[in-house]
Amino acid sequence: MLEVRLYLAQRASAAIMAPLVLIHLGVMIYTIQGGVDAAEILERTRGSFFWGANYGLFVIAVSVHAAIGLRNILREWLSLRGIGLAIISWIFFAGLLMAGLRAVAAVVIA
Amino acid sequence: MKFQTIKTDVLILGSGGAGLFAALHASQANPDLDITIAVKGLLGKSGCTRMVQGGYNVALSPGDSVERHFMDTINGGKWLPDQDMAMRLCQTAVTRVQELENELGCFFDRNDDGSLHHKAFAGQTFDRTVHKGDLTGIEIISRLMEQVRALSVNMMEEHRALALLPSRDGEELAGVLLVDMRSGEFRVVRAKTVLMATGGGPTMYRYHTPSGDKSMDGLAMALRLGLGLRDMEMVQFHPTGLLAGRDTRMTGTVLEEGLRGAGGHLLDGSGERFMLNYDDLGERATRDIVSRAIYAEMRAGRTTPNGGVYIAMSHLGPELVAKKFPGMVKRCADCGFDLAAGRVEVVPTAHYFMGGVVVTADTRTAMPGLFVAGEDAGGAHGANRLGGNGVANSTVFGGIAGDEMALQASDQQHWADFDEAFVEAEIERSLSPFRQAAGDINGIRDRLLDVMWDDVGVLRDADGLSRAQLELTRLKSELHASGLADNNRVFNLSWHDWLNLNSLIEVSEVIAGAALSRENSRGAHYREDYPQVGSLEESYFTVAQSNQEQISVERQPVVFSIVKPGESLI
Amino acid sequence: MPQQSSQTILDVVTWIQRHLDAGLSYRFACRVGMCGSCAMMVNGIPRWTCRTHVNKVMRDNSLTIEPLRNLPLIKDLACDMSEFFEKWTDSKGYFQGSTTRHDPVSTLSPNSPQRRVADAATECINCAICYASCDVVNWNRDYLGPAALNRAWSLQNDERDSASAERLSVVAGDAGCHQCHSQQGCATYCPNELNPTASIAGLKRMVAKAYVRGELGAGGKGRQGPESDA
Amino acid sequence: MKPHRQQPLYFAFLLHRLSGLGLALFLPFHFYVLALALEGNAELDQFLHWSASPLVKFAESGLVFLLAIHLFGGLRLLALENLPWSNSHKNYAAMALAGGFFVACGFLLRAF
Ligand SMILES: Cc1cc2nc3c(=O)[nH]c(=O)nc-3n(C[C@H](O)[C@H](O)[C@H](O)COP(=O)(O)OP(=O)(O)OC[C@H]3O[C@@H](n4cnc5c(N)ncnc54)[C@H](O)[C@@H]3O)c2cc1C
Ligand code: HEM
Ligand code: SF4
Ligand code: F3S
Ligand code: FES
Repeated sequence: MLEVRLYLAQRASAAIMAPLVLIHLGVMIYTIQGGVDAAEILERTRGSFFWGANYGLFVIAVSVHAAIGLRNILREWLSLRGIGLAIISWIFFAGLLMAGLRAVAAVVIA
Repeated sequence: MKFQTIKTDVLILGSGGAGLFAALHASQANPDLDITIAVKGLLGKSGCTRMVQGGYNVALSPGDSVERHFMDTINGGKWLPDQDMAMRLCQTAVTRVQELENELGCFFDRNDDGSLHHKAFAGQTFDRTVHKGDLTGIEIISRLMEQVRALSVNMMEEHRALALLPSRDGEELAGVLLVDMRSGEFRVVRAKTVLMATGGGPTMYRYHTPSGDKSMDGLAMALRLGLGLRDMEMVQFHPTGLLAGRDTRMTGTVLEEGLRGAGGHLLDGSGERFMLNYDDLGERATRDIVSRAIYAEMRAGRTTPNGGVYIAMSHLGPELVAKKFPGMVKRCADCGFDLAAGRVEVVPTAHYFMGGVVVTADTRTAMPGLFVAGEDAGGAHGANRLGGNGVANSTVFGGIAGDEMALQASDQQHWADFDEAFVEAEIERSLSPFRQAAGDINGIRDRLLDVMWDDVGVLRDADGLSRAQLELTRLKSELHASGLADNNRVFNLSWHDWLNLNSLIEVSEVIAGAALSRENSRGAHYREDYPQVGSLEESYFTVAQSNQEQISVERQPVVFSIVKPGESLI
Repeated sequence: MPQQSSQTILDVVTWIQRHLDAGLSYRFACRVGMCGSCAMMVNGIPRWTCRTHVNKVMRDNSLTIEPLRNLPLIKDLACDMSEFFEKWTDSKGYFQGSTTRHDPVSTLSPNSPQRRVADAATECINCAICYASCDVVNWNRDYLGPAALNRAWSLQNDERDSASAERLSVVAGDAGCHQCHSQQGCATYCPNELNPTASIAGLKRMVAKAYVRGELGAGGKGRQGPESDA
Repeated sequence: MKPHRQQPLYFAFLLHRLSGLGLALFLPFHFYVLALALEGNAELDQFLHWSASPLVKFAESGLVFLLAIHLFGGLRLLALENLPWSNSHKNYAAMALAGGFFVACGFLLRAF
């Protein structure tokens, strides 16, 4: 059953990310011209519920998604199994989630 | 020589339709039985049941009847079939097809309204052949194989049966000597009951259809045990085998009957149609007539580069041919031929062996404990097997054998003792090629294929048959003086080639002997010196037996237990 | 080695056994593409050797013939196919009906969408070519593999079968359909042009639906991955 | 590479995996940089300044490429798994790759 859950979580997170990433890519290409500076970015994002939700959701989804993806790779390419595999995947998930949420906080809240 | 001994309740040799059905039924009848299947190839992947294309005869469609199926079988077999067996075949085919569908999960082709589709097959007065496209055998054997692999039976794959072992007192069967082909080790399996379902297979002819693992081992073993073999002259030839040169295993494989039915033309080497010179139906005449006509053309030298004739379909329109026979077109293309637009060389090819061990309708033999079913058993088809009755035969009687063996093995308390010296002698016999200097096995094989094709083939006469007997005797002693170029017993195919040849030559001698003994022409057996059918009322079948290396053939009158010539059940 | 106009890889192997190396081990039976016994790696690609013409695969006048990948070797060119078939059984790749031999054959339209799906996946000759072409099989020795899952999918669409819930929980197990990454070697090389990728995708959908509805059994008795709970 | 892997859809698989891996390794770094904003705009600006160098821009468009092909490839897989079967997956895989190039080039062009 574990694999079913992981599979569904990975596909669901992928489906969530798809539009977010499309937006992100669009915005990036749009804003990059002439260089970006911090103020510009932060002006757009600070205090914006839209961007907060957007990035927040992305961070959660990507942490789930990438941790599961990495788990598959570690298992298949490095033959990691059992508890070791679980620990690494969870650490990656938690690390990514924390770093991500911190970044969101940085660009949205402060 | 050391050998391992194993004990089991039910031992089955072969995993075609007969072997697998026996395992399934024995296990269903008594799940506590210890069942072992030993097979020369992989379980379910060897043998001819897989190769069935056309389909399965069964009287299931409205308007058809078991009696009609029976009458077609008797007429097709030229009144030689054992009528009790034929009746059992036609009756049980009905339950067997329902079993295949409902319990095993086969799904045969349907009409649009969801009812079973029945197609026409040559020699039958009703459309009664159920099928799955033109790959019926794959459907049947795959479903069977899945079921059997899911049972807890012992599988001895790539184990070749070498000898049937009588009990010390010779009153019953004690077991079977086998060699594990993968390791070269010998094993004796002691069993309360043994089914021999190794599937005959006339692969001693230059051109033949059966799978490469079939080499008449079963009949050779039965012969050595002293059992009677009936109808041994009856070798069915399929008129259109692919001809692609001597050095390819594709040569001899079947090109579908439907090609002729759909209007394909047979052309001699110069491109002329010839079938109308032999029969008003032309290419649509029955298998035996077309085979004889092609054989006659070949003998007259009007042949293609490889020595056969052509089949041409292109006049029907290449697109149509490609659409109607995709499997055949693809298969020919894989071999480098364009069936749809070009010509393909064909030749009659040995297809099926009607002869076999004398058995009762419940698969028992003269040796208590030994059961025989499928192509190894003689009697159900007489002089000719109807297309579609082959797989019916193996699945019907395989199942019956399973039921019977379960009954006997459940009751029987003892395992008979075998004779160690007998086993030692059989092992020695099989190892003899390792003691000889390397010989020309390929040359012996070639000569066997040629002599059987030329002199014991589609057209026969006394001179040719006697010539063949002499050559077969020579070949036998040459083989026995020939050794192998590789002395490792592990998965040594050359050793098994040697053993195959040994079985084939032994059975070929019987075929030639029986053919010489039948002085008339019936079904698959055609004597140019005795072209008459002979009196139906006085029909006889041949029974061959081996006594001290001598083959004797006697004639026994056919018992018309259900219908007499001139009568009919319908 | 003499070249002939009609010559398959199996013929080449046979010729070598008959003329050069009498001890050479390989396997075949039907010689016409029906038994699936003769598969080998030909120039690195898994193929049915009895139906592969030499001209089609010859590169620079040379051929490399090796035993099938992903299966234990017995000797030379012959592999042990046991695990392939054990997985077939483990994935409940066999029919369980609800009627018997004493009942009439079911009346079922051959044209219903479900029947077509079941039929499309049925002409498998268990040659293990797909199994050899799939890297996941190599990376995860428990993976049931394309052929077994393809069979399971066919059965899941057979309305006469009565074991679909059980089978679904097995193929949803840790060695089941979710291990497939759609590499599609199976569908690319299957000599019968079957499409295990599509079958496995179908199973994934079916499992997802059952999971969402809470209908998925607890994994059945089938193969468990090495880390059933991580 | 082993011959059995030399078929378009295996390449698609490999590309998807490697791009996913690349993204997964890059993402923590990306988050770190953004978090610099917490320490004040100056640091972030410093970084963004550094990232204005052509080399870095080039590398970044590589990442955009990875993201784009992973996105399109992922959409292909979602379609494969959830929509009725299509026989055009080789084309879709090629389109995903082309789309990735397209987006990355767009990024690169605008970046300079
Ligand atoms: C190309 C072709 C097409 C056919 N088409 C049709 C058709 O359309 N309709 C029809 O009704 N019939 C058809 N037949 C005939 C039909 O296939 C056979 O009648 C039937 O399958 C025989 O079944 P069996 O179980 O007796 O033997 P098989 O299925 O041949 O099985 C024999 C088994 O015995 C094993 N074996 C052999 N020797 C040994 C040994 N020494 N030790 C252990 N095991 C051994 C083999 O490996 C194999 O597993 C066709 C035959 C061929 C060749
Ligand atoms: C943009 C939307 C995305 C979509 C639609 C998407 C889709 C997918 C899909 C369907 C898979 C499964 C492949 C398989 O197992 O067969 C996958 C795997 C993976 N994804 Fe994503 N993904 C997206 C974004 C990301 C991002 C941003 C990352 C990294 C941070 C990422 C990292 C991975 C990794 C590492 C894998 C594992 C690859 C493998 O197992 O082969 N993905 N992705
Ligand atoms: S799915 Fe195709 S490749 Fe795989 S075992 Fe079946 S026939 Fe062979
Ligand atoms: S090759 Fe393997 S990864 Fe899936 S699509 Fe086929 S089973
Ligand atoms: S020998 Fe049977 S498939 Fe090749």
